[in-house]
Amino acid sequence: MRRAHLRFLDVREASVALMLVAVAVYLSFASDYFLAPRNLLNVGRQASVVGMVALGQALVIIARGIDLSVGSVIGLSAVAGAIVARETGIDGLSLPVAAIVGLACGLFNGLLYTKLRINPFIATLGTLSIARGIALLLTGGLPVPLAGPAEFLGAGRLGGIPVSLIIMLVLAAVFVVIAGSTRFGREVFAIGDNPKASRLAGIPLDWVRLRVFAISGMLAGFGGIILAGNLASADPNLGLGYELDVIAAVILGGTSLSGGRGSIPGVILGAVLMALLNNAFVLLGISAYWQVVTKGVVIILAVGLDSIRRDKSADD
Amino acid sequence: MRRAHLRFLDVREASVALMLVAVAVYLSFASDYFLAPRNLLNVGRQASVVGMVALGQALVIIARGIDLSVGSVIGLSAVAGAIVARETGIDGLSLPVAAIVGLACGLFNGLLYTKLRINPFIATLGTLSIARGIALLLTGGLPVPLAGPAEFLGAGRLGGIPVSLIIMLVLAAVFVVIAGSTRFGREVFAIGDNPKASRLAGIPLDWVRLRVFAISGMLAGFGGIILAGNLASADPNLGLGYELDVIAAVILGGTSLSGGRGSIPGVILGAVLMALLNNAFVLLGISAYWQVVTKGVVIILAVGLDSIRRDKSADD
Amino acid sequence: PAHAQTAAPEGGTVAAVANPDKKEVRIAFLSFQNNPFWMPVTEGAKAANDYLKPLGGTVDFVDLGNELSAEAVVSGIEGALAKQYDGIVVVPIFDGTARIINEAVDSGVPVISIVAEGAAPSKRVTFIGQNARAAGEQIGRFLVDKMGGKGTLGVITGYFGATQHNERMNGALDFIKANAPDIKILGPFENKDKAESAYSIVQDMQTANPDLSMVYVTAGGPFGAAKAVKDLGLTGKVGVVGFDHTPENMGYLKSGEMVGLLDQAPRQQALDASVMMFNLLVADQQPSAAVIPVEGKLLTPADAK
Amino acid sequence: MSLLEARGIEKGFGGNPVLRGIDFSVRAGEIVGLLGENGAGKSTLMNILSGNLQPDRGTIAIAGREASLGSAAAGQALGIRFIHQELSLLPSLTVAENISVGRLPRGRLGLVDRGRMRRNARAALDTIGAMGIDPKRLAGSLRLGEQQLVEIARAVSHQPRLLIMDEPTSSLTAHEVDGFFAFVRRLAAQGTAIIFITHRLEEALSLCHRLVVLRNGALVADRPAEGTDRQTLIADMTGRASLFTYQPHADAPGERLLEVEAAGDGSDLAGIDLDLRSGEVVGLFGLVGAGRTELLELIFGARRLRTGRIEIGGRPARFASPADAVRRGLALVPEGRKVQGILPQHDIARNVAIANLGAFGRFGFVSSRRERAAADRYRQALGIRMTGPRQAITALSGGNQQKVLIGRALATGPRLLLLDEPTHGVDIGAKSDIYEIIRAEARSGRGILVASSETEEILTLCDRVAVMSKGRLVDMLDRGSMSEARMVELAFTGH
Ligand SMILES: Nc1ncnc2c1ncn2[C@@H]1O[C@H](COP(=O)(O)OP(=O)(O)OP(=O)(O)O)[C@@H](O)[C@H]1O
Ligand SMILES: Nc1ncnc2c1ncn2[C@@H]1O[C@H](COP(=O)(O)OP(=O)(O)OP(=O)(O)O)[C@@H](O)[C@H]1O
Ligand SMILES: [Mg+2]
Ligand SMILES: [Mg+2]
Repeated sequence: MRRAHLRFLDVREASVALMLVAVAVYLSFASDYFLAPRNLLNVGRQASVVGMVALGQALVIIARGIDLSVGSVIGLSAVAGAIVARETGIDGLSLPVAAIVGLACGLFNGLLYTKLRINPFIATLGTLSIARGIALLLTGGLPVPLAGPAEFLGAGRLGGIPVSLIIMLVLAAVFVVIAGSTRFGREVFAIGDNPKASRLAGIPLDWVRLRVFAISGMLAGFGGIILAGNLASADPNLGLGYELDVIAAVILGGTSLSGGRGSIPGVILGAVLMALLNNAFVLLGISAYWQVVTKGVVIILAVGLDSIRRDKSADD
Repeated sequence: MRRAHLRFLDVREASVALMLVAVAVYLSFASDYFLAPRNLLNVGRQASVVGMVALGQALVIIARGIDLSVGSVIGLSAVAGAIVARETGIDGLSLPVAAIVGLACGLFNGLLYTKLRINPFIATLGTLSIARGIALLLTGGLPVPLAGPAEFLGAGRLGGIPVSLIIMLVLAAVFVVIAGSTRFGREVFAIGDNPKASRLAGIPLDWVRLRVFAISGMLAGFGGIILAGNLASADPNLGLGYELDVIAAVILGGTSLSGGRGSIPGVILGAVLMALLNNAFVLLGISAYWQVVTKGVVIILAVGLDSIRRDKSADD
Repeated sequence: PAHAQTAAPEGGTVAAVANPDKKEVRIAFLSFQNNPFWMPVTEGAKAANDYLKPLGGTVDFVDLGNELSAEAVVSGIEGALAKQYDGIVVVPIFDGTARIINEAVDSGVPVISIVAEGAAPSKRVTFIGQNARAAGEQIGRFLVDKMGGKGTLGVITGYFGATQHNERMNGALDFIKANAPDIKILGPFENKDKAESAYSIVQDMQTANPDLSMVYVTAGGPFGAAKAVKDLGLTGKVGVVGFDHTPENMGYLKSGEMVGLLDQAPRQQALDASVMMFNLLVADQQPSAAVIPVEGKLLTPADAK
Repeated sequence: MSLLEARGIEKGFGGNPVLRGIDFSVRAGEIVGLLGENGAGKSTLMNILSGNLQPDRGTIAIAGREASLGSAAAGQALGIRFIHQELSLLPSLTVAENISVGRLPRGRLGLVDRGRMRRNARAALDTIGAMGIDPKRLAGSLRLGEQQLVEIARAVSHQPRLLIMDEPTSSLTAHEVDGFFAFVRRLAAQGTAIIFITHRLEEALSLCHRLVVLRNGALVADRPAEGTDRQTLIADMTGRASLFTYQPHADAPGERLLEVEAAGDGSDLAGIDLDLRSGEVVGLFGLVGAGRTELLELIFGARRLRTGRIEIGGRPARFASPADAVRRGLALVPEGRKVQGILPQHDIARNVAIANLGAFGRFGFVSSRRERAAADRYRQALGIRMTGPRQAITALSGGNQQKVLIGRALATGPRLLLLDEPTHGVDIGAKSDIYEIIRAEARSGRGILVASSETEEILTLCDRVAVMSKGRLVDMLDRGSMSEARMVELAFTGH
């Protein structure tokens, strides 16, 4: 019994889960509307794109990389999908085009890293700028209207449940399997843990890394078209600054920036916590500038909560 | 001779230096105005605040940390300094107050890390939000006018040379000494290289880390009041998004995100490269969207240039 | 006569003076580029260049990039001074730009500000633009009228602490508080100019306040709010009010989610400012006033039809 | 016919020759011991034979056919497995995953077949006599010795034709060594060729068929183990005949430096009583897991003292961190030099100086010149094989890295020196040097506490020995009553 109990508290995502529960409990007393299914589903929808993109980012970070370009890839993919749909008149094309453009951006990042050995922080910072620039050039700065399946994914509901939420949950389930039970997933952890040892063990480092970045790019592309679909409009500035939210969700969820450790459910909890905060501000009508302060405090608490009981010298 | 030659190419900042020279040579042909002393000094001034703040950030990153809060600390310190100056009527107070507020923010980050063991990414992300929120609360969202010594530091010139540029250069020189020839500097590098070994060698990890964050905060505070002095106005949104520029300057300059390695002159070169790019855009009249693309390409090239000759498997 | 007037350019209100000595005049036009608002500004600058070219004036459009900040304006003006332009037209927006504007003017390069400027006074020749506070008040009046003096209004602002956004917001809110105290105000909430944030905020506001009847978006992304209204099936029950005649916004104005859109006539501002600068440089013709207000045109669904 | 035959292998790093024309071969079913001082080139030669490094000159033939081993993967494809001196497990993966990593078995739907993976791991662990290791545990939670066994299991599970092991026994217990040797003999009997690098001469003599000695990059001896004795080997390796033997010190021990009373850390350690005087060398002996490292950490402030008390030089010492301990004149050479010892991105001079920067300058400044001078001093004193003080520490052989760390500890001028397995991976010549140094330091008035798993080391070096078992100090033996049998017997107390 004691072991099982300890185990629960020891899991990496315990801290953010605790914080999530704390905020939720508080909200359910403070606001009559919080527990309404409709509101909960809204929170889920609001978390869905960040959550989706964070899944890919989590793999990247577990493999000791970082992908700063996701925000811009969201914008570029959405714009490209919408333009192709508009030009061809086939709305259905927007989805595959966005995913492919995202994939291409991810591959570009991956190649910069694996072939040119450019550190991922710089490589993806470069792509962040390039992808945004191309999105602006493609559109001349004007948003492109978007409809069809993308709008269904972004704004539609199935039995009252937002489609984008369903997609995120399905993807999360898939990623739990990928991370825990596939050769690729285990190799991602191995690489993040000790790249040298992994190479000696015969893991094709570059090939794994390339795929990790490709996946992150593709999810950003997919997330982008869903986000644009929600608004029925693909804005070249879509996703601006998303990278920080996405990385924060990953780290809040217990993934270590130094690689080799991470939790997929934690990532989703992290994304939900961030959405919940924004929801709380509106539901409770917190005054403007206090929103900003509160956000910071909650982020710190979400990770700090459990550190009080942790052994001090543990992680030196 | 051969050794010396190799050595030069091997220094960490060679790549960004090369890129800097390339851009400068190109500009001196492409624009008649580029080489005008006045323009060169402008570039120096534009690089000065990023450079200054990046010096502190470099120490943080070398010690295996990261400080995302610098942008907000710039804003909060500037605002606090300006308010105290306005309320007391003593313009001279703005500088020390800003430095102290920055220091306090840095200490706060450092304590979150060393006492509560909150990972620096999350701790400083929290502070980013909290400091910005406090800046907004203090000012009610309105910019505060600022004059006196802060304006002299930010906008003044001595013998034609911008004061802020002089300050940055002096600080850089001080940091070269700190990093290379002081006990504290050695300990920062050692901690970043191998925290466990450093602890057993008797280095007081937490005390070194605390000072590193404090310095970063103080430089951000100082940079903030200089930036505000340049604008003669302390805006609560001052420094928004600066963290990415600052971190990019550090990494462009050859500092490794995984700690233990870094170059102070490289940091300054990184900051100057970023300022040079912005100058180039204005001088050459490059359209906004192409600016964004170009910036990304130059960032990638600045780090990628030398990777072509580097050994492929070297850094696994 | 020496100062024979030509006709004002299309879309502008100021005509260029004659330039008999064929004096070459170079004007730098500094502006940002990050969303559709800036397109008519750019067009205005280009049109001014075409219009002034035969008369001996060039207007060079200098892009300050896609991130709006005081530092970008300062480096832009420093660059223009380094390139020895005769005059500068700029979108200063921020408080912190006064010093560099003064420096330019002191070194003999006149500056005209357009669109928005900081509260700190500067030596610019004139400011052409919409007074953000007045614009807010104009919207406030419209809201009070539209809501019949009661109901619930949600407020979404771009960036907390951004002067222009604050002014637009407070202009409206102060008017409403003074004239229609029964209107309940929610917020403000920050959307960082993002449509997707506006969407979520409207969703949440409506959840907590089923009686929501109007949403005011002070800066970027109002169409996200309109889309939320549409998706909630509340078209006709909840209206969105915001700024700028972008195609997106106009679409929702037509379909009814958006009920009011205030325009800033950005093309006219750009054009007039450039021509005024030309006149000033060629004939020392001073502008009519230190501040030339541009009355915004408030479009309603009726105008979109 | 030889399974592997290397001819004329030459290799240099940055112009310094490390291997000078080595001819070396190994037959199927043969166990070859490879010996030599630190930096003799053993690891480098093995890296070349396994494809990790490319020789500057020379050829390698596998089963009679010339092979070009362009990479470790190429070597592995030919059935060559190399277990490195430095451990390379993946701490956040399970033991089973570590054993299969690089070729995780796929089952239905392409997912990893966990059952099969665990069975494979179990089988591999059992083969090498490591029945006690649970394949489901995270590798990071294993002791050093257990990690080493997992690495061996991983190599073995590939069923190599040639298995190269670089000091595999350095962190195994005597018991584990026995099981492991039995396995190595079985493996050889099945036809696997084995190359075995070690610094423990007895092990080499009892296990190997043939012994090859490298000195300074050249192969100086190649003889059958039968009929070879220690002395011959030592002479081969060092060119010296006699090595350090215990010399009782003349003076009586001095003042009391360390006094530990009923100390415990609240978990593994409890009720430790220990004292140490200046001029004394006291050993800490025990089986792996006995708590020696913990005790040293407790004294050094790296672990919190929960019960009892500790006095240093007659004054109570409750250190909050090692920094406090260093200030009070303690120094520790930790076990596990790669993880807890070296600063891999720093040069030798800085690695030496880092623990006592105050001594290399004034007013918070540090003089690089004085750091380099110190490095040169210890290079002389400890016989560190290096090209210069600015050389990267990672370019040194393992044993030489260890000497640098001893230099680091000595540079703080400690009154009390704590050594945790100080000659781990150190060659016999250097070992002797280190013993000399330790004795000399003791003579100059320092107190020295040495944790060691080698009875021989304790007997050679120590004036007294404290034997530990399961977190308790079982008994303290003085010179008169110290014997291998007695120490081992005590170490098994409570087992
Ligand atoms: N990558 C490298 N760069 C430069 N020099 C190296 C490198 N690797 C090894 N050396 C040098 O080559 C020599 C032989 O090293 P090697 O590791 O083969 O020794 P070893 O016999 O295995 O010693 P030990 O018993 O200490 O492990 C040493 O002097 C070492 O400093
Ligand atoms: N990673 C670990 N996880 C769980 N228990 C551990 C771990 N490391 C050590 N222990 C336990 O701590 C105690 C002491 O271990 P340790 O190996 O450090 O002792 P030691 O006597 O110094 O042995 P040695 O130094 O020879 O390895 C033992 O009970 C051991 O099982
Ligand atoms: Mg070796
Ligand atoms: Mg031990």
